[in-house]
Amino acid sequence: MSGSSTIAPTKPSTQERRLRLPGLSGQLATTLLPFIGLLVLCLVLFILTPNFLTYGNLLNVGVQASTIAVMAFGMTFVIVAGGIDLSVGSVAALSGMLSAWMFATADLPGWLALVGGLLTGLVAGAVSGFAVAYGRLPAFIATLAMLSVARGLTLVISDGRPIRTSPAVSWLGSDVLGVPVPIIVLAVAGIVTAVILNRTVIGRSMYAVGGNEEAARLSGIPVKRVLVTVFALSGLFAALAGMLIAGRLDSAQPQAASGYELDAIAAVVIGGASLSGGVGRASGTLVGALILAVIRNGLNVLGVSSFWQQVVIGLVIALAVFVDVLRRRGTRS
Amino acid sequence: MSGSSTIAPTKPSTQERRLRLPGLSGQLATTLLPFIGLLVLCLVLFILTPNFLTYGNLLNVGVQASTIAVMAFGMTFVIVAGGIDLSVGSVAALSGMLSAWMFATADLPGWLALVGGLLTGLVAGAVSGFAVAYGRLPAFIATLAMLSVARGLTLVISDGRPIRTSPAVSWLGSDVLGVPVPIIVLAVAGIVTAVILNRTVIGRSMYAVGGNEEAARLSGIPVKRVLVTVFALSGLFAALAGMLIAGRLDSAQPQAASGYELDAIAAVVIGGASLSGGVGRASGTLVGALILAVIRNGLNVLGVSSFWQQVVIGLVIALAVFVDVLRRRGTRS
Amino acid sequence: MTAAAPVPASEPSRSRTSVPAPAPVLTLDSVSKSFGPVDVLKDITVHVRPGRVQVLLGENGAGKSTLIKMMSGIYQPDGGRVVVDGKAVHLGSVRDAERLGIATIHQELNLVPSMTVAENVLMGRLPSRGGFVSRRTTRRLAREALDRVRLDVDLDTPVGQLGIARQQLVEIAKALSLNARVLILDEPTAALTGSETEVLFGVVEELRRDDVAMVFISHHLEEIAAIGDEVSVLRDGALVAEVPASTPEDELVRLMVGRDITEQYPRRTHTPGEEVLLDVRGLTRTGVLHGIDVQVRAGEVVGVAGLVGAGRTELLRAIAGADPYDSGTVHVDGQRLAPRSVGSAVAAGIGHVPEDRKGQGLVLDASVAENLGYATLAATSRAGFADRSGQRSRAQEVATRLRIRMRDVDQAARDLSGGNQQKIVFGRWVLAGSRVLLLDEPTRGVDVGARVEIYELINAVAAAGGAVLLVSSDLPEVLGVSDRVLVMSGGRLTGELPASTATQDQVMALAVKHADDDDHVAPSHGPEGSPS
Amino acid sequence: GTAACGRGDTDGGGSDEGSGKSVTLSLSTLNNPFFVDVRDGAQEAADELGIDLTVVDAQNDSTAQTDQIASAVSSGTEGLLINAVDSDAAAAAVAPALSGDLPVIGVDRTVNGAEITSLVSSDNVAGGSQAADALAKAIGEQGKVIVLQGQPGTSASRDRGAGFTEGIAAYPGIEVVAMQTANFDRAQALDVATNLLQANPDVVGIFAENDEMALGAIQALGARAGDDVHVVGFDGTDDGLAAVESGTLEATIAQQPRELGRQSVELMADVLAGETVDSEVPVAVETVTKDNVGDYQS
Ligand SMILES: Nc1ncnc2c1ncn2[C@@H]1O[C@H](COP(=O)(O)OP(=O)(O)OP(=O)(O)O)[C@@H](O)[C@H]1O
Ligand SMILES: Nc1ncnc2c1ncn2[C@@H]1O[C@H](COP(=O)(O)OP(=O)(O)OP(=O)(O)O)[C@@H](O)[C@H]1O
Ligand SMILES: [Mg+2]
Ligand SMILES: [Mg+2]
Repeated sequence: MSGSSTIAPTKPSTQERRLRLPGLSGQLATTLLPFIGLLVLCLVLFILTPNFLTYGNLLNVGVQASTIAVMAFGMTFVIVAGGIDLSVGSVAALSGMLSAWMFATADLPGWLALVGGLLTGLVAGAVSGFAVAYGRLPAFIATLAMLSVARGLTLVISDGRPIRTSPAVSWLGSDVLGVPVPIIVLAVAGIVTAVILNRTVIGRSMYAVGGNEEAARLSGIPVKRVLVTVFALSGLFAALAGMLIAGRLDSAQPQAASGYELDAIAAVVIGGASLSGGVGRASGTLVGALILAVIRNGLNVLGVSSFWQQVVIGLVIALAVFVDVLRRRGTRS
Repeated sequence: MSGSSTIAPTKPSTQERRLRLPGLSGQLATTLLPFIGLLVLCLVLFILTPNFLTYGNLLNVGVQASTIAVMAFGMTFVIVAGGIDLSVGSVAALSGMLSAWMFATADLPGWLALVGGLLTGLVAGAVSGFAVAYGRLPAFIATLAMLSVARGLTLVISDGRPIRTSPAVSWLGSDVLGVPVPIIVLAVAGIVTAVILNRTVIGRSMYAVGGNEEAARLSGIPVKRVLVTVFALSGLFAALAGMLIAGRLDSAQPQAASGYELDAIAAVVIGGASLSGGVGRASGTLVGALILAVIRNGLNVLGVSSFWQQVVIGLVIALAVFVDVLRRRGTRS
Repeated sequence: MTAAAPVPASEPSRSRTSVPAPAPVLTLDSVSKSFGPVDVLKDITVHVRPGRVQVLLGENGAGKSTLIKMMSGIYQPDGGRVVVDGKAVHLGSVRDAERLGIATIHQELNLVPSMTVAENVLMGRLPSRGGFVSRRTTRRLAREALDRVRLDVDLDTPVGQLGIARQQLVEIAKALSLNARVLILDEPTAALTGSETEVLFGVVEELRRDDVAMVFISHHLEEIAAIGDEVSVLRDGALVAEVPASTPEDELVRLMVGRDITEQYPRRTHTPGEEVLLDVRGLTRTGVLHGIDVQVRAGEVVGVAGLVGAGRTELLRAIAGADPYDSGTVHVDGQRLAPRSVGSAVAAGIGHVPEDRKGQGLVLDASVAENLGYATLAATSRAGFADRSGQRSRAQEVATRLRIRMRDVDQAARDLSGGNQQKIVFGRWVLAGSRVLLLDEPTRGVDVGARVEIYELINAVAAAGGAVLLVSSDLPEVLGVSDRVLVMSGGRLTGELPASTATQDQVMALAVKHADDDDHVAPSHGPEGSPS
Repeated sequence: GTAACGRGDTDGGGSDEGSGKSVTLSLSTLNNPFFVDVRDGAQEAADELGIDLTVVDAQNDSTAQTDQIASAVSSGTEGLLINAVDSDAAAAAVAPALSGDLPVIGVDRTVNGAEITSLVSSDNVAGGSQAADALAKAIGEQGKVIVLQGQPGTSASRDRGAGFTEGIAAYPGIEVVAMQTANFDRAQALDVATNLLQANPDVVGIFAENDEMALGAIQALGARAGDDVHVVGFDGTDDGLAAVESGTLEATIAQQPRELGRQSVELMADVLAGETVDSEVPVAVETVTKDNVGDYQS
């Protein structure tokens, strides 16, 4: 490199410098604005019914968001890596049920039943992941099959009846120093998700795999291992959500969490992730899950008829994402 | 530049020629082999229970496949164009219900109620399409919102109760010359789908949009119009499926077809389509829907317990797609 | 560019600049364009005249593609006017431009991989009656268009199964079949070898005779003299000069980069060692590769030449672990690599620049820094945590070294110009400090100045005892950079030449040899297979 | 907040003991005409008594029910009527109401493991047993029967199924040849019944765990319904009663859902007025056949 030294290294020109500022505020927007949307939603509800903004009701919303949020955190890994996981609801039910069964029928100690339940989810997720990574099944099919299998096994184990959970699981439904444990679990799960996605090698690899699988593979990223990991994580988080449900109800239900998969995916997408992979954040997912919980809670508190509730929920979901779309278009141009 | 061409123009080498043969037989395989898989499934069921392969039962399977198949045909358009439609089950219910309401409450003539129901689906689909094409909503979100809205409206209209259908709709549940009308509808819908996808300009545009939206746009294909069309078609086909359900039951049910969206998508994917768009065939979708119906019918006929049925269905879906994956890998290398 | 390209010298009979310039069909009148706060183009006027080839020249990121996108209706100018036939027009969409007879071959391929060649050629314009596609007319029109570029492939082949070069030809055929008055060619030759380039230029001459107006962009300066008429030189989004195409290359380079480039192919001072660093033996993949032996010594640069479809890409991919192979071995520094494992290849020090930067090289939504750092993500981590600040500063360093033109390393790769994207893919392995580079068309779309940078880097790797296997369709490049040249044809090695003495004719002779001799394909037969 | 109720017809509304109080009715689902009837009965009574009734629908999800009740309590409801999605899981759901000293009345299903004020219910297990008797009688205590099960894992399916199995065991001549789920859904019942009849052509009786599935089975049977094959349903919905009248449905076990809803609200009004009430209020479960169907149709 001799002759080239006459060339001055590329320096940012002034116009390029100017760019950096809006760039920063753009990033700010990505994280802040959906949150502002959430605040507006809360404000509207507060004006409509003062009962909404009470400490007690906000705790309610937090608790009610916790299940979907925890599932959605797990789903974020999968969606960032370009997949989808339809089995989270069923896996949550299976984990909760197997944990209760370990305690009630297999007489394991309570904490072991809790760990066993979590492992169940991890294994179920890893199985889906193997089917996707090594069996080359589309994620939609692999996890749809797991949805069916996990729900079936839940029914087989329980013989269709609820089973009482272990004290360790029930504890997840209680309060600690006035704060409901589900909210604490929610917070911890969110932080763990954010750290994994942002800071770890496997997390950054998820974005690469979701963004362009072939480019990731050719760069030496172990794509298959990443895929198995994301589904295993999703299963683990689903199991944790299953424990929360069982803990809050003091019993594992055979039909627990059915249909939750669509809510979890919706939370992730409302939070700004793209189903084509490579994009998504833990904070966005949290906001998405909170928006869903606030809508549900708000409609209950407002006393909207349950038939109309479904109509309104659909409209608000569409609106929330539409606002996000507008915002992005705004920051881009 | 005449004499300068010392170098021969690009020619395909023999290896490329050789490649073409498997290419042709590969196409044969794409249409034939899943069908063979279906035949094997039928044979297994026949060995397990002779009741399976009776004329009457095969008609049953056909009728039972018709609802999902018709929805799945509509879904094929959407998936080929790179989208997904979660609302088909709800739109089917809404169309059936609104049609019944038009007849029972608004006193419209029966055939008009039938047409009205179909238009309902078309409009609902077009609304989703507009949201996707012009509102830039992800298809998953737009149709998830429509799922919720359409189901809510169905409940509002019906007040949660079944409504009797018009005679024109009920006719869809009857037989013509010993052949059940649903099977005739299934066949016609399949042919229409195949013709649209293979022969028409809009059909070919769907493949282009699903295969590479940017390239389609730069080639002057009206991408937005194509997107609205595929969702409108999906809504129309869903409405037709809704009429079939209502016709067979002589009544429109508020909970009709809930959860069918996953079955319809599964049928399309089992039939060889890719959720990332650009790939899919009407014949594949038919086979996918038949495989699902045969599994369900077979498990009933075999008397498998309700709990285990779900486990088996999940495994068979995974297996069916896995065989397809293996086959493709086989023809490629 | 001193080496002669396989391009005919300009024919004396051509009109060129001898007659007064005809009135322009299309004019960009003082246009400017910005993305957000960045002014990409500033007050530029360009005329496109019938029967003339207007060349746009500039470094990577100078704004050439952005400029032509305003002619084809993809972008609308923020300031200034688009004038067609003397009237100011608004080109709101691709359709608008097509209606006015403006066709574009874009820098990036715009094909649908899953659809057939025929449908891709006529995409958006499938001949139809009553909404039904007329298949016979489709096939006929597609065949005609493909014949013009002498591309002889089965009309029913999915385009995704063709190599990049043939896809480029399909793209060209597609634009030609529009029978446009104005044809815009954005780096159409970047992915082509000399022979296809020649065919393309033949077509350009025909179009010139038919008074078609053309815009041409290329980083191969010798092509400008070969077919261009006038040259507009862009620098940093501003028009710095308008000169005739006959301007000497040195002068063009000076106008473009603002300095002289003395040596197009910088020579190395050291000689390769004896130790074989990359040792490939008997590599075979049924139908694709046939018993390939390649040895690259430490400090050596080996070029691989061949026609499109010779299997060069397949060879590199097999060595890099990207594709499986049926038999044979790959050793790096005496250590055998596991087949079909990119991970073990990267760990052994292999760096592979794939031929398709968008499809195989880049995560477009990720930042420049992320893209540069993928190969070192795991190696630089601690306890599973990525070394983000370290990665970022290393990426910054490499980006500066490669003169990647961007806002900052956090900009999304998608927003960079084509040549700068190519530099990212190369830079990944610079950052990783790879000892064995497998380069598949590493300078495609890269400007003259930056190309020298890449050659310097190749030399630096070799000087540090590395080994480089270079596939390029740019023959002067292969001859100018390599120590020796291997020639492939039909998946076999057909010969080896020392680069210092080899001529392009010798290489081409070897490149067509095998196909003619062993493959039982009559070379000069007309369109094979597909009737009608 | 002003509670906008599902039915906007709050026309009358006499001033009675519970007047002006706001009460929440948490239903397991409204996607089933039975519970729509419960709601209608409750709404009627509320309108008459001037009670501000808010109806929430848990969509058969215990967790959603827990969430909705928590929301209702924090928004200031004064009394809770709960139709539990699942009896065992409902204790947690009613906990916030009980800790706020609100009266809690179970509707149709009990709440296990919590001290609720009262329970207005009909006995599903007994109903299942009655269904067995009705079916046995119709087929002459002889022959093969099939059972269409509700959604696996729901208490209604469990209790009715258990009652039927228990009841049918008393008839040694009857054999249950198949039990399959149709998820309480009419369309699914049509398919499943068709398939089961294909596998077991000599079936003479069908018990469906709700009327919707019974009607689906009747559709599958076509002309054979009520003739060669006798069907017994459960719930006594409008469509079910109509089918009984026309003879295609042999019998249905009528729970009088309107009555359930009405009595629950009336009981709540009493509680809110400070009266003491019985801890269990039974609502008659009747076997409705062609003979007495007239008494049940509105
Ligand atoms: N959509 C966009 N958003 C932001 N910046 C963009 C966008 N498109 C182009 N740019 C910027 O505009 C500048 C000009 O890009 P353009 O593609 O026109 O360059 P080019 O001259 O064609 O370069 P090359 O020779 O590499 O193809 C680049 O700096 C690029 O980063
Ligand atoms: N999946 C595939 N199916 C069918 N043909 C293929 C496939 N992959 C590659 N080929 C063919 O194999 C041949 C070798 O590939 P390729 O063209 O990439 O070789 P190359 O020598 O690297 O040429 P270039 O890079 O100049 O295009 C090509 O003709 C290509 O069309
Ligand atoms: Mg460019
Ligand atoms: Mg190549």
